[in-house]
Amino acid sequence: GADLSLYCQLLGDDALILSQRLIEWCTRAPELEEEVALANLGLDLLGQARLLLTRAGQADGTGRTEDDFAYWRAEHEFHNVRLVEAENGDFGYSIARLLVFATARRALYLRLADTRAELDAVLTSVAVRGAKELAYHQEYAAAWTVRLGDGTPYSAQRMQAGLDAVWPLLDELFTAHEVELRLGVDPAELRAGVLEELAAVIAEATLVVPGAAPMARVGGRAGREGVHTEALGPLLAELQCVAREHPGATW
Amino acid sequence: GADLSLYCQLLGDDALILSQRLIEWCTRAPELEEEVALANLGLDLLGQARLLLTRAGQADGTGRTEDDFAYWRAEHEFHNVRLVEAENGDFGYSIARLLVFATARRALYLRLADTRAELDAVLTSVAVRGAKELAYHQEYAAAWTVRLGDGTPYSAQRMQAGLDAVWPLLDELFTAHEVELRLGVDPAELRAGVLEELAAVIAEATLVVPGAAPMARVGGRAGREGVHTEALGPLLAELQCVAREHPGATW
Amino acid sequence: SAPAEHFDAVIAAEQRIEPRDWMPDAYRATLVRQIAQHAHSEIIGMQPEGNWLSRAPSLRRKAILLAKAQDEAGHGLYLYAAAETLGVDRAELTEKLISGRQKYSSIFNYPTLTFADVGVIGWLVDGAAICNQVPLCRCSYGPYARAMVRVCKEESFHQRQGYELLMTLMRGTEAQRRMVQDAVDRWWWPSLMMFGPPDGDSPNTAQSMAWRIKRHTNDELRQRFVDMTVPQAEHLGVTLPDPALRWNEQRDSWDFGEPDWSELQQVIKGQGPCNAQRIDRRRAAHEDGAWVREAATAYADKSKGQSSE
Amino acid sequence: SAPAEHFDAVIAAEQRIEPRDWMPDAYRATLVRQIAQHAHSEIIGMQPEGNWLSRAPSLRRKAILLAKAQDEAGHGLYLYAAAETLGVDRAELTEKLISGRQKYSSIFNYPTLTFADVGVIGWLVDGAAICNQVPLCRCSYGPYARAMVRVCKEESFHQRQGYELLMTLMRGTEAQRRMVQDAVDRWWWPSLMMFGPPDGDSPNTAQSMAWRIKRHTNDELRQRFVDMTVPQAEHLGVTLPDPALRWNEQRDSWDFGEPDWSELQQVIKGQGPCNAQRIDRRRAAHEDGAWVREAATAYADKSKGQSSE
Repeated sequence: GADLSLYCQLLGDDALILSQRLIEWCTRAPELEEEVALANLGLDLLGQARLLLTRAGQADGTGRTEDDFAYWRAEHEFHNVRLVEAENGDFGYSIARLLVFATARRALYLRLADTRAELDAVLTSVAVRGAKELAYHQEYAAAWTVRLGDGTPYSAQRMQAGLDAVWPLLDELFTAHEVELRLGVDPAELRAGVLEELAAVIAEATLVVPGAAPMARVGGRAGREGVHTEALGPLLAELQCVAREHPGATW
Repeated sequence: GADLSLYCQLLGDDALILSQRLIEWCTRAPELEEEVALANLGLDLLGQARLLLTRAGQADGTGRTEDDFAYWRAEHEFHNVRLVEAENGDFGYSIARLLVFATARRALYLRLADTRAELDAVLTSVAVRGAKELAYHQEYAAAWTVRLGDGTPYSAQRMQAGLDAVWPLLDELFTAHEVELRLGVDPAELRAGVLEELAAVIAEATLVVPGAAPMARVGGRAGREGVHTEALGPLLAELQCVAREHPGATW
Repeated sequence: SAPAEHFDAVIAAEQRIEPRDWMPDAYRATLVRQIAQHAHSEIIGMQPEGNWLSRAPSLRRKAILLAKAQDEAGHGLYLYAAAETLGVDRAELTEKLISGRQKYSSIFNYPTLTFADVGVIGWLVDGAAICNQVPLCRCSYGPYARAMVRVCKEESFHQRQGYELLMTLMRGTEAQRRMVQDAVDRWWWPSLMMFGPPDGDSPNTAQSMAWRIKRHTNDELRQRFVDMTVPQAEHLGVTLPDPALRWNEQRDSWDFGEPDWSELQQVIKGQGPCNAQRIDRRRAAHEDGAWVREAATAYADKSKGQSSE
Repeated sequence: SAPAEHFDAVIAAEQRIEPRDWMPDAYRATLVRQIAQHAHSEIIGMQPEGNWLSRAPSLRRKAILLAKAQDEAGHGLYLYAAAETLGVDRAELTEKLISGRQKYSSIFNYPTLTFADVGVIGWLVDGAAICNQVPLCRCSYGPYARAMVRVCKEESFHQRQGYELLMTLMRGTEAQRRMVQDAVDRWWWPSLMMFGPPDGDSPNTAQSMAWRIKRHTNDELRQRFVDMTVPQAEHLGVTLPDPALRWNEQRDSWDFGEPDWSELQQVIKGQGPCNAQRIDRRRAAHEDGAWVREAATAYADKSKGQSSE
């Protein structure tokens, strides 16, 4: 139904937009091994996005394809959290965001993968596979958080700055959109567990869990409701420009 | 006729694309006075572009508007030289480009403003006004070239690096497109005078005239022939994205 | 004392205090803070609209927007110059801005999400600024008052341009009209909050009014703005997102609802959607430009040395 | 001497030289230069196609392109590892690349201007690379030969994907077909130049062939590429931009025109359309990442210290 479709868009948009940000690291990573790893992470998220958006178009009966969702929606029709659209910043910021996202999304997928409370068989299978992929993302981000946090004084400072800058965007991951409440998958229930996992990594990295308050919403609305930051517009313009230059073309 | 239209596009595209690059300095300039000045330069060039592109649409009888040219052509239909599309780089690079462009374009406008050899009355009037505006651009860029070149050792190094990086793109300004030859306005005739003016500024800045050879063309083609660098595509995607999202809309 | 009496007399006579006149320390400090905040707002205020400069959907709109950005940088220059007459310098104020020790108007901590936001900022945000600023043209401090005359003239031009853009969009496609309504929905309440907290929570108002810096209370100005704006919204054909909005015959004014002061508090405390981004951009421009300013200084020093030889 | 005899015998027997074997200094230097240049080409070669990653017009094509970029980074890794068996290290080679002391394939100094370029690079550039590289799978130096086996397998996969993209575009809209033809026009001659100068101007070929590093001359490989590609172009429906191209019954091969070697010389000398940009990007990545690599080293040293305590 429409609810399932919208829920798949929420999750699919998160994966699509973060994958687009990871792609920007390509040819800019600090080491060749990181080129390979970041491309790999981007590919995993892109794969999840494709499955979720395809499912969204089936579930609501519109038959929209993954490309219809990715290339032909306007900015306010994207439902991703603001966390994933923020510009990459430095490697420390990107790692901090990845750590937060992978930890939270894996927790969510693990819950969705529980077939006893199955919403949708397709979604369950995406979640099962996605949780495995995200376990690697989480490990990768945690390993770098620790290396940077417990590396040089300079790297510790940048890693801490990355965490501090990401932290205000954490809240939105645990703030239920109405469709999540209707489907009985309130992400607020994941908050405590995710924060605990994050705190453990940050402690190992000899850093401090940031105390920053959540970023304000705009008249109560934020990414899930289509009210984004100024970072999303240019990202979408780039993502969509070729497809839109050739309406109706097949690639 | 078609030749006049194309010639107006050559000049109009140069002005439009450089104006778009100058706009990127807005809120990023080193000092508030520079915010005002760079916006002013951008406005002048944008104004020239609008007049020239409007004239292009009249001259070939298609009735295309300035916005048809700016927003609805594909990259290979833009005729600007590669010089104006390069990314801004630092302030030194932007000043070096501005110096080169303003000096060359003013020389060209002064020649077009000579009514004894009038191609087109509208073009003449654009050139008369444009030459005055570019005199200020040239002065502004020359003053900064001297300040940076004869400022600190660091600024001298960056200003020299800016000139060195811009120099390979100089040649295209003096390489005639076939339409220029047909209209009898071969820019090659301006080369010696422009280089002399540039050399005088560079000497005053206590810097060295770069010896860099021209940037290679691609199978003989370059910006004027619609073969650009990788910098133009993203610039156009940004420039055109809103207009193209709303085909047929009026703003 | 004689200077203090002179100061009081000038204020009472509705004349202007000038830079060389004696003034109370608190008067000076209040003005420095207010003028600096105002100057910072002009400079930071370039960012939300500047966000659309590269994407403006017609060359005419691009030129209008670029001219506006240029005006705002100019306003910043006048206002910093006015602040400098009080014995501070621009570099010091810039440092305070980028280190977060001085504020700018919180309205600029909201994002601009469509090109319609450009129009709505012109209409509502510049409109609210004008309500705040017109009385400042009669401010007791001469340099500030004179700067405001110039600023207000240009602001009202910007406001008319913003409204004209919105009129064009409302006559346009369904998508354009939707953009306008959405932008109004997002900017209406923040605009009302530009007038500051309710009078009961604004302890400095009385002193500022006594000094003839301020002429009206926050709530008076807010009401004036609402009364001015509601008919414009009707003419435009947009709905203001306030179910409590209704005409009050007795007051001969519009009643309106209470803004979400808790959201404003978040934004003031630095947690708005764009606080970090705005300051980061300004800081980056300042830091990236340091070598350029140093070079200019070094060159000026050399030239001075040569000319005095 | 015994080791030299062993070396000659291994070469003559078409067997493999391994890292611990004795080898002539010139053999080692030739291999280091060639493998490093090859590795650099993989890494720099990520840029022209990487330019379209964010703009790929379908998610499927985006995934294919991203997987290809990942493969290229992987090829760079194998090849640097092969070079390291000869006693150099990757950091040193990277320094040589970004300071311009070592080259990479000049083909990557041309810009990618449309999404069709992605397909044409797969078809022509990867195709030419495969012609060059397949014989290297039998190269006399073991680690290089083994790396090439892996690389060639993936390259031919990329080539097929490129060709498939072009087939799709040629079946598409008029604009898509135009894009393909335009990309072919721009990439054809640079692809032919990938095989290096004509045999008469390639003084090192003979020695490389004697050492069984190289198996065929530049002109032999170029001819093989042309013969392979012309029928593919016909099948695709594009025109190769060479009026001299015609079937030669006697040679049982295609005759073709002379590339513009002066343009190639410009590009080799550093004046290509993208030379500065490619090196700048690689240098920026290296410099921006320095603090990350330092942190990783510092952390590894600490961990080692702790585990040995």
